[in-house]
Amino acid sequence: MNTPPAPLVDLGNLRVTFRLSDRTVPAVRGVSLTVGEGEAVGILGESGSGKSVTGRTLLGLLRTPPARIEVDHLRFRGEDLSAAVTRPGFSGQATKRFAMVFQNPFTALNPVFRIGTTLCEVLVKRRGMSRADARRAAVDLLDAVHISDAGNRLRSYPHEFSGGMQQRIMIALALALEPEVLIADEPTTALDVTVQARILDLLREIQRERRMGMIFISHDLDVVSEVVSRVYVMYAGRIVETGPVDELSRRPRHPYTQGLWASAPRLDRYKTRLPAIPGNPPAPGHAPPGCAFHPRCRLATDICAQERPEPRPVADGALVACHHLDRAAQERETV
Amino acid sequence: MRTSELTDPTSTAEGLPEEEAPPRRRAAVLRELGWMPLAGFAVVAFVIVVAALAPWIMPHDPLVSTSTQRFAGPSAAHWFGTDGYSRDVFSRMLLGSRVSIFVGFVVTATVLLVGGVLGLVAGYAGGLVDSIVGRIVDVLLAVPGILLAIAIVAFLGPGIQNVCIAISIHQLPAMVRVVRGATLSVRKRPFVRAGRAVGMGHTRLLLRHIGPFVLGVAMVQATLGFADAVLYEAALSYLGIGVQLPEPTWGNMISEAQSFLTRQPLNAIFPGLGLTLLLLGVNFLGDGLRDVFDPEGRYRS
Amino acid sequence: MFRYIVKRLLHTIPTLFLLAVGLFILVRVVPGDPVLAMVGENATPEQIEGLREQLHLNDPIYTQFLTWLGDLARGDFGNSVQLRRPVTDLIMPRVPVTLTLALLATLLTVVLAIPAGVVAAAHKGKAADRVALSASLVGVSVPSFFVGMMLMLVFAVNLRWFPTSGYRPLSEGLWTSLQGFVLPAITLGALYAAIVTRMSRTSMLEVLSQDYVVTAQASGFGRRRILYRHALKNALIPIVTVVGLNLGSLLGGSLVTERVFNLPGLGTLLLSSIERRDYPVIQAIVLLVTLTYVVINLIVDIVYAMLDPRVRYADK
Amino acid sequence: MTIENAPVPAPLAAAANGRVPLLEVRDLHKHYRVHASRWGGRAETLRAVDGVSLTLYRGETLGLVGESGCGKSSLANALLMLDPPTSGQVVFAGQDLTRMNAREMRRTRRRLQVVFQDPYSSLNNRMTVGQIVGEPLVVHRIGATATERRDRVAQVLDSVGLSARDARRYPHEFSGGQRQRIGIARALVTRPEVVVCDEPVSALDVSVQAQVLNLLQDLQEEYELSYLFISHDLSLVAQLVDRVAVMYRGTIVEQGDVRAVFTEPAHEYTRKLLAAVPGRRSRDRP
Repeated sequence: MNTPPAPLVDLGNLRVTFRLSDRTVPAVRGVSLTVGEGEAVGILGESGSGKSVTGRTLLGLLRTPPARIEVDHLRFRGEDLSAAVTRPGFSGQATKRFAMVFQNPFTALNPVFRIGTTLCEVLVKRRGMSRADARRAAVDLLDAVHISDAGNRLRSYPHEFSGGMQQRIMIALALALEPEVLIADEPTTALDVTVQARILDLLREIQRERRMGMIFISHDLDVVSEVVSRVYVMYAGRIVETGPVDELSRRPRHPYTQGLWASAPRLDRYKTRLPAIPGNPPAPGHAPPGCAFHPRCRLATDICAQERPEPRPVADGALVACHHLDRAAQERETV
Repeated sequence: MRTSELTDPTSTAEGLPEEEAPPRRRAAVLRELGWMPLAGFAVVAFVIVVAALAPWIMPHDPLVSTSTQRFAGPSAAHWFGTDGYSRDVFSRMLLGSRVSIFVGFVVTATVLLVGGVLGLVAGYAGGLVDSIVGRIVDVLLAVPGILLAIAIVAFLGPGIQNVCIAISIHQLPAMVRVVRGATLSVRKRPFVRAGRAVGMGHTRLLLRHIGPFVLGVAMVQATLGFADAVLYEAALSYLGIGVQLPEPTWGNMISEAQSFLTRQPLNAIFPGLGLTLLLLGVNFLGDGLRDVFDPEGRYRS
Repeated sequence: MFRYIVKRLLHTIPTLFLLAVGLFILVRVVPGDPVLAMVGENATPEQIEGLREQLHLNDPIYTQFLTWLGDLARGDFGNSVQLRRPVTDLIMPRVPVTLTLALLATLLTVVLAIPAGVVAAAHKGKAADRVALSASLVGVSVPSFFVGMMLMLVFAVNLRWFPTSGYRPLSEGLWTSLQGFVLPAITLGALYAAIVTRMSRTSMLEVLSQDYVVTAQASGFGRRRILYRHALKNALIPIVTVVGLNLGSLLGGSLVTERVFNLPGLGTLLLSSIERRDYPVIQAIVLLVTLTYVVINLIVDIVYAMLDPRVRYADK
Repeated sequence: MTIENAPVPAPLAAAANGRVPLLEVRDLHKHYRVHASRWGGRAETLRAVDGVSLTLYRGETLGLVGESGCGKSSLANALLMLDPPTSGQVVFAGQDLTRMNAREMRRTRRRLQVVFQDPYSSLNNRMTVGQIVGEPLVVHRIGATATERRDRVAQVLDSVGLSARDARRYPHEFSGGQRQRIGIARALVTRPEVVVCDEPVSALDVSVQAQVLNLLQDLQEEYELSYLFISHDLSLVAQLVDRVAVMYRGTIVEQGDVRAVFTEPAHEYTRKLLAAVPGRRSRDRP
């Protein structure tokens, strides 16, 4: 009867608001998530859903102001970081635990530094290694991300690598911090399919071997499901559904998730019409009241426009925020 | 106007990730600009009005002695005092402002017209036309700063007409470059390709689609060019190779006053402050325009 | 690298050639007879004919041009018409004055303006930024000859800290010589410092908005390290270019400053030659300064290419 | 390898039977000269499009897939004469576009239109939607009066799912998906026969992508269009096209009926592409 161990990351009710010159824009309106030891979770959402802002908050990359961060709690292995995350300068603390891989490797590496310089700087300054140790460690890191001839490649500049290779270097750079959680923000969106497949393999391999936590942010369920075991679906700054990836892909419960799955083109269907969700995802700051999805929802009733649905537990530790769960489940059966 | 586009750099700079940045509103841009361009505009407008009305509002004849006292300090009769020939400094400054404004407008209009057309054509046509224009620009740019203007005046001789020619030639390459650069970059924008794909002719593309985008950038450059022209005219006149005495300009007034700097420094200070104020006004205005038309500073020269 | 330099060199040759043609033509299109203008109204026909001979004006135009070019190539700029001395003798003693002035002003720019621009960018929107921006806006708006005169009035005439004008050669001692350059250097440097400050600020701000700055943040580096190591190196590449190019413009600007402080540099020689209509001297000074400027541009281009490791594919 | 000497799969041969070729690309080349580095270096020839032959039949959708840098965009630009090809022919309705003079080409553009990838920058955001969509009518002198043109704009806006009222608004007031509808309306207003769709939905959100794809399918019927649909997304292509051509390093390595190519790929590269599609390996969605 012992209590389960505290999760690696436990974030409760994150809200991020941007104060622009003429108005305030709520980008994240209440996100709670947990990442277990060695667990990979995905955040899935369309543009403007707040998924990237969530990732950047955890790394302390948002400038405050204009951003204002509020949380009910943020715990890292039980350690309380609730106050720290809302303050400027969190990145110093954050990067002892989190590291990030960005969407665009072409611009994320400093063009005037050799990649050896970039890697060694992190190892020397953040991990306190000697220059010689750092060099050896840098070679090991490049080996770990499967860049051959690592010793010589350290002397190259970023532009001398292909996009896929640059993303591998970014991953090596993230690993140099020995993070406990790797945050990958659309890490393969800028890459070709064949390159994407190899990078996804690499991320999965590294995450499993090192038993790291991982938060994988993407707009593509198929990509996410290659790497993670649990998914959070975001819409207009909130999480609308969460659950194990298999469950979620086989039995989506929220009408938005259902619609998203159905409207994604698939390789095994030819020359068909896609059941599209009408309307557009709201821009940040323009989310309708109640359930933000209601104007596009086929099940919406009056209550959806007035009252925000609370996340309710359904089978297998999945949560869904919808007023019409039963009808959604029924309709799914008949689809 | 770029401000409405999704990839507005100012929003991302404020910390919103690009894809989640909302478009910035035009009103917000204007508010951020603040009072500076307005103040600049007010100053420039004031000087223009004064220059236009100078012959009617001058209290004294600026060309002849109207006082019994040389180098007199400010007084009720002579607001800015008198100079070495006991002429009224205030009246001379009013008359001098006409030269500054005249040269400013003539040069700006010439450069905008000639440089704008050359830049637009070179940037749009490319190929041989671009090479020829580019070569001319290279040659003009090979002579540094004010030396080109001095050299041209040296050979053409002094006088307001030659000053205008010299300064226009000096400014031409910058305008051509800026307009050419803007044209090139607009020409590559997808909406221009879309226009070609729809079947538009060159004239329509240039006038309806490329021109309006380039015009903003050209106006910014022209405003800065106005300041430059005022400054160069003053400098040439100060050096004694521009507008010749006894016709007063702020530049040659300063030059004249320098010999008697210890005796009456105000004779140099008043025209100097006049120039500074006018130039500040134009630069304030230009800065404001630049923030609106070229927020990323891509076409600065 | 070598190939690039050669290519860049070859590119400047037509520019210089066209410039020489331009200068040659200018003298010949001067309103009125240049010879008359040079020797004055009261000259005898013999004098005029002599000068025509001396200037090879009786030869066919292309022969004149080729002769002139050939002389130039040998470093022979001809003789001053009025002073009856080789132009080279007139120019050479004045070069150090102009060069010293330009270099001192550049030094001032580098020492003051680059840090000012970087600090302003680092504190965008804050007090330091506003001060730097306002100062630079004033700097580009005040005519340099007026600045010079005011400096002279305050520091030379009233406070007597520096000489009002004149030039003391290095032989009279380094400090004595330098003292005479302080006010002119500040005068000349002010305008360019203003330009470089703005430029540095813009360049730094642009770099600070790049993704790799976020990467550095995500690596947990402090603000200082990000600013002065990661961002500065990128920002410096365009700044070095601007400073280099400004050194050339400073040569032009120094012509005016010399007049304010009555320094015996190329500028004062140029102005007095203009008054005397001494065309060979004018031609020589314009050519010399331009040549220097072109060489500086060349060096700046090469330095720029060396600083920036990125290989650019032919986008021209 | 070009289509002539590639093995023609049975379904293609059947499809070609009795159908009218509308747009034929014959042995098209597009070469660029590039310099190896900023230091000068020897100029090399980049064969972006290296001998491509394609046929688009009336009423069908032909897909062109490939990864970035394979030359598919160069091919689109070359066959639309936006960036004229180095050699080869583009025969549209019996006429060779590469031999046309500027005037003839401009007139032909009325029948050969394009939808661009980026719905943000492909619209001039200083013009109203009405001006943008109506401009091709003005250029091609279609419609005698302004009223007539306005009616035609309203009609085409209606068929892409916008309203006539939207004609007075500016592009920045619309979302990405709606802007792409404006782009489609502009392409359709002259009643073209062929529309080249260059990655038309890759900049859009998934939930909006489907709407635009469905719209393109509806419009194909309504306007009797033939599409050349260029994309990097194999799933999307499967959904939409009749036949597909796979492009790799400037050449077409395989083409044929989309189901045949995707289920039994003949070329090594096609197999590699299909294997890399995410979700294929770990997913078993119903």
